Amino acid sequence: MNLKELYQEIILEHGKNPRNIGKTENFNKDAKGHNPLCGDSVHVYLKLDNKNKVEDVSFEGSGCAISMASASIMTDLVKGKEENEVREIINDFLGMIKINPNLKSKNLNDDEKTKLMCLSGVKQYPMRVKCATLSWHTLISAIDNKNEEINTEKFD
Amino acid sequence: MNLKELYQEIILEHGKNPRNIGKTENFNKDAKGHNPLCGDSVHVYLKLDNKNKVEDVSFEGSGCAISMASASIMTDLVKGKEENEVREIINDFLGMIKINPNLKSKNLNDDEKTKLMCLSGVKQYPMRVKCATLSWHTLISAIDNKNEEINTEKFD
Amino acid sequence: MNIDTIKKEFPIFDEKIQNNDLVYLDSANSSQKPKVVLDRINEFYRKQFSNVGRSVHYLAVAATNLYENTRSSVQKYINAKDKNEIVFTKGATEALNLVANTLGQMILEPNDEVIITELEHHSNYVPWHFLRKSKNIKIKFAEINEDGDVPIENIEKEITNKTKVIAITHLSNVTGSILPIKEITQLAHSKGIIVVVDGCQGGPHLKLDMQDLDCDFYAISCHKMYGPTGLGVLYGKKKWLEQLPPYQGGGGMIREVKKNGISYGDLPNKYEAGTMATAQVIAFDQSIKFLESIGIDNVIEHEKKLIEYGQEIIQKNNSVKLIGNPKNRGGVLSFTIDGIHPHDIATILDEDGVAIRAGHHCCQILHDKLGIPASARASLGIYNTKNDLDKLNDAINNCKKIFDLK
Amino acid sequence: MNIDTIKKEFPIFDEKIQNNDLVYLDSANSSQKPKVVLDRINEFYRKQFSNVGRSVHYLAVAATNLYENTRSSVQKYINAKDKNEIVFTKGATEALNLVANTLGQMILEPNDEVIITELEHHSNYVPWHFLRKSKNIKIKFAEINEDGDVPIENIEKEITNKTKVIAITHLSNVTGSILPIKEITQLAHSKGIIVVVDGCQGGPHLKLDMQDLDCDFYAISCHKMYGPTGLGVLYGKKKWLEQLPPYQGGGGMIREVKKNGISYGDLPNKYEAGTMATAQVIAFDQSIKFLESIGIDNVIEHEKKLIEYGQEIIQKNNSVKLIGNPKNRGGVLSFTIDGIHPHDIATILDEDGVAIRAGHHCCQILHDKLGIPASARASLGIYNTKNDLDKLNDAINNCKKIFDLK
Ligand SMILES: Cc1ncc(COP(=O)(O)O)c(C=O)c1O
Ligand SMILES: Cc1ncc(COP(=O)(O)O)c(C=O)c1O
Repeated sequence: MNLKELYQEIILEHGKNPRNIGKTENFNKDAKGHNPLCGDSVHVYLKLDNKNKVEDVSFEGSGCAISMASASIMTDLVKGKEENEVREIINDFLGMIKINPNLKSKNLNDDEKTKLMCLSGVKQYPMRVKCATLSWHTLISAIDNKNEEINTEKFD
Repeated sequence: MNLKELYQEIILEHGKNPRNIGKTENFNKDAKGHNPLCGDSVHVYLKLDNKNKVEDVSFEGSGCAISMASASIMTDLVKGKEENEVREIINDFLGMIKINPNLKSKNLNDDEKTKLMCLSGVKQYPMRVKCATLSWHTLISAIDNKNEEINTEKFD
Repeated sequence: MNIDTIKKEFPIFDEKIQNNDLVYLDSANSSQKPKVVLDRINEFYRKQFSNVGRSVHYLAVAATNLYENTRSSVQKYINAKDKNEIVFTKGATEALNLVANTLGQMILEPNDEVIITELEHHSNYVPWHFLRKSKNIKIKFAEINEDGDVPIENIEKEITNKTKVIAITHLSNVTGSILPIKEITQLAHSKGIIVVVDGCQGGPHLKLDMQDLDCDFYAISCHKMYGPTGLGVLYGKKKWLEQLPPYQGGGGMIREVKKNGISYGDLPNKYEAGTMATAQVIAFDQSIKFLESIGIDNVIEHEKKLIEYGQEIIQKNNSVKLIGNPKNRGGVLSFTIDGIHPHDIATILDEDGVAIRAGHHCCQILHDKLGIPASARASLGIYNTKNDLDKLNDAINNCKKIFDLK
Repeated sequence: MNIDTIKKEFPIFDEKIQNNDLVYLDSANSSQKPKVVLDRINEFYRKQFSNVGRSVHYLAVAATNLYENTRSSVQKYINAKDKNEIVFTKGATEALNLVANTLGQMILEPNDEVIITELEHHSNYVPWHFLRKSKNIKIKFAEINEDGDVPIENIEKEITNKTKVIAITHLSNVTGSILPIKEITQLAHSKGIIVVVDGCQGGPHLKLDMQDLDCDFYAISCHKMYGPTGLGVLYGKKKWLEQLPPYQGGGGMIREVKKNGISYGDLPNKYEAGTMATAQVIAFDQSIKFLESIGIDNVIEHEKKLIEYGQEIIQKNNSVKLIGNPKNRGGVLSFTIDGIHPHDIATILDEDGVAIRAGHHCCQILHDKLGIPASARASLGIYNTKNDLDKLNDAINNCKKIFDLK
């Protein structure tokens, strides 16, 4: 995938018209993330129901097309999934964006995998991987009820 | 002049048996000098008579052969000379040890010049020039009644 | 002056970067290095290497002389009165920390005021912030006007009888504004205020004349001035460097060391504790010679033409907004494109071989003031040509196409 | 291990120095550099140069990765737990200043005690002296015994309930004594005392295993470790580096900068303000690889044999007095000759191409204790041979002849 395709295929769609923007009503978990290098920032709001299923999820933030698209795709994908499924998806995505060639998760259907794989082109741009992963790390932090702000400088 | 000659010809004679060592009785001027690089230190004592002639001069100190020989030769040479003659000799020596090929002073006779020129070999060893000049700078300081300790790091 | 000949002196432009010719527009970040500098580093390590100042053997004496030669060259290049007013540091950042720290130890009292500007790089703000924390000094920000300039009135406004220091950049690394240091110094000195200049961008782009500027301190970053990394220069007036306390302690900066007390060496040793960046200092002499061989007036003229050209083509380009419109602009063009984040711009331009920087360029205060999280920045060096700026413009157009902008 | 092959990797030994083959016995001052390191510097500047960490263009990304690779190499080489425990500084002196300064800001209170030894280099005394002045801490000197060693009992004796820090050298640059850091750390930690190690001479000569030593901080001087000048490494346990305040302020070390406050970045950025010595860090990776290719055990064995040989011939030489007789001696032989000042020795030896150092070697406390103003020092590197020591001995004999000594 070349850069033009990376940007065009999906990022633009999400980057320009991101889904799930705003503050979920009655959210019961949330976390903030910040990428000091780019100035990207994101705030993820999560509403888990009493069976630990994601009833609703949304984000507020500002940043580059890659980080906004990634947050937008992520929130779409995890909606309706259970907490442990969400964790598994996050790990799968983080693995894919760093080293693995493909997604392996059983909690994603083929359509969902295709959507996510459009972010795989970011691999070739190591400085931008942090843009793509910011919202995902922030989501973990929200699930884990960690109060500290996620900072991309903290993880590699 | 090669190094062996430099050391042998005169320095050893003075370095090993320095003249004018000690504290001149009734000195009326003195100054201290220090070379932080080598740890050389010297204290010059001067007795000027009421016509500003050097009645007596001596030094105490410790250091390398070059600095001790230089102090020894210097004290020998300036004894009996007038203050302004001494200043002229010092300048001549400092000029010779840094750039001039020869001594030009009219206040030194040929014998005295030959004695001094044996230090000229130090030129080839720039790190050691400070050893050769320490006592001379200290003598100026004594004449000028400067109270601050002479430090070879201060002048080039 | 023939830029093609000059460009040939920089080996990196012989390389293909990802199959492209390199269009290097990130010199405000760090400049490329001419061959003479690299050859000098190599030759020194291969044929002459020794530590300086401490041993009396042949190599050490030779290295010490070479090291001190650079000090003299810098002195002449910036027209300092005394060779001992030149202190080598690891970078401009260390130089500014040295000044803030030692002024903090001796001169600044609680509630004293330091004026900086909204243009300042973090390196000329954080060290003063440390004193705000430790000594309770106050920091005041002279504001920019709508052109991104800091007119002298905006500095004058902030002066009170508590003002002890004005610390300002010579040339903004974002707006390119050149500040009237000479006039600011006159004003400051008439009120007994110390002037510290962040000369990181002044170094490579402006004439450096300490007697004319008359500032008290001037910090230079050698790697931005066609020199090696890991080296900076602090110019400080002798009266200050003599009276201020030392900054770092260690070998070489002492006079006498006893168990119950220590006395410090004289200038320049007092501020050069430990083994210095010997090879880098020695090679920096070649950077100075390189700049002298071109002539700073020629550098300034060349960059002025380029910047005017760049300004013109960028201003004509739809949806691209230049940041700042300073009266006097040095070799920096920062911009935003409506609807495209600067990091996306930089990544896409890079694909076409055009290397620019995106971010807040260590000037978060300025970006906050401008109401933008980041900007894209093209910055010039002596090796840049109009062709580079044309390629920049083409790459911007490609980028806009990807984002469906006209 | 074939020393001749290793020596060939150092270009300087192909040179004639004043018509002599170079007998370089000043490695404790600074080591010579192998070709791989010099080639790496050159290649990086010529083909890949960019500043690190701040731009997203191709060259910047590549440089950042190379820079961080060295951090990982150092981590592995010294067996640190975490890559972020490795901080690059401009030298060991800065590393020690960083530790003293930040401990002074946060941990040390007036009347607290810091124990150092009589063997310490000024770089591990002056920074603590600054705190004696500014914070009224006390400095205590653990004494050497007649062999020039500091037995652990001499440290234990100085410990009181006010002791907060023990700051000690791993290997004395004058007596060659190797200190039992592991045991000292065990003792110190059992009493909640922080251990800071000056590893300048440990770096090139000893096995570096932070998990085994368990010290809290360890300072390394890269130019003594076959690396470029202008670079040092500070190892610090994560718990300390995380909780201590920053040292220098500037670009790269911040998280958020507002007019009324600043928050700092995480490790390792927090301690790497401003543009770092990029090229030097990247080239230092080759120094580590070079040392790894030889194997530190082989280095130690080689130097041990040499030092035993050197000790033997020097001890046999009339009127020459070795300084110290440590149980465990690293690659340093310091000596005096009755009736010849060390500076005269060094000058005369230099005439025969034998480069040694004379002076107090930045250890004035030790020289005062020994009752001598200066000493002559021959120190070893991996490239030295028995032949070098024979030449040293011959040159000493020449020197004695000039001074009419037997
Ligand atoms: C034991 C010791 N400590 C500290 C230093 C200072 O190291 P640097 O000059 O590289 O900062 C040295 C070297 O001069 C040394 O030998
Ligand atoms: C205006 C300005 N000040 C300070 C700095 C810091 O310089 P250095 O990173 O070389 O210490 C820079 C460069 O990044 C700069 O552009």
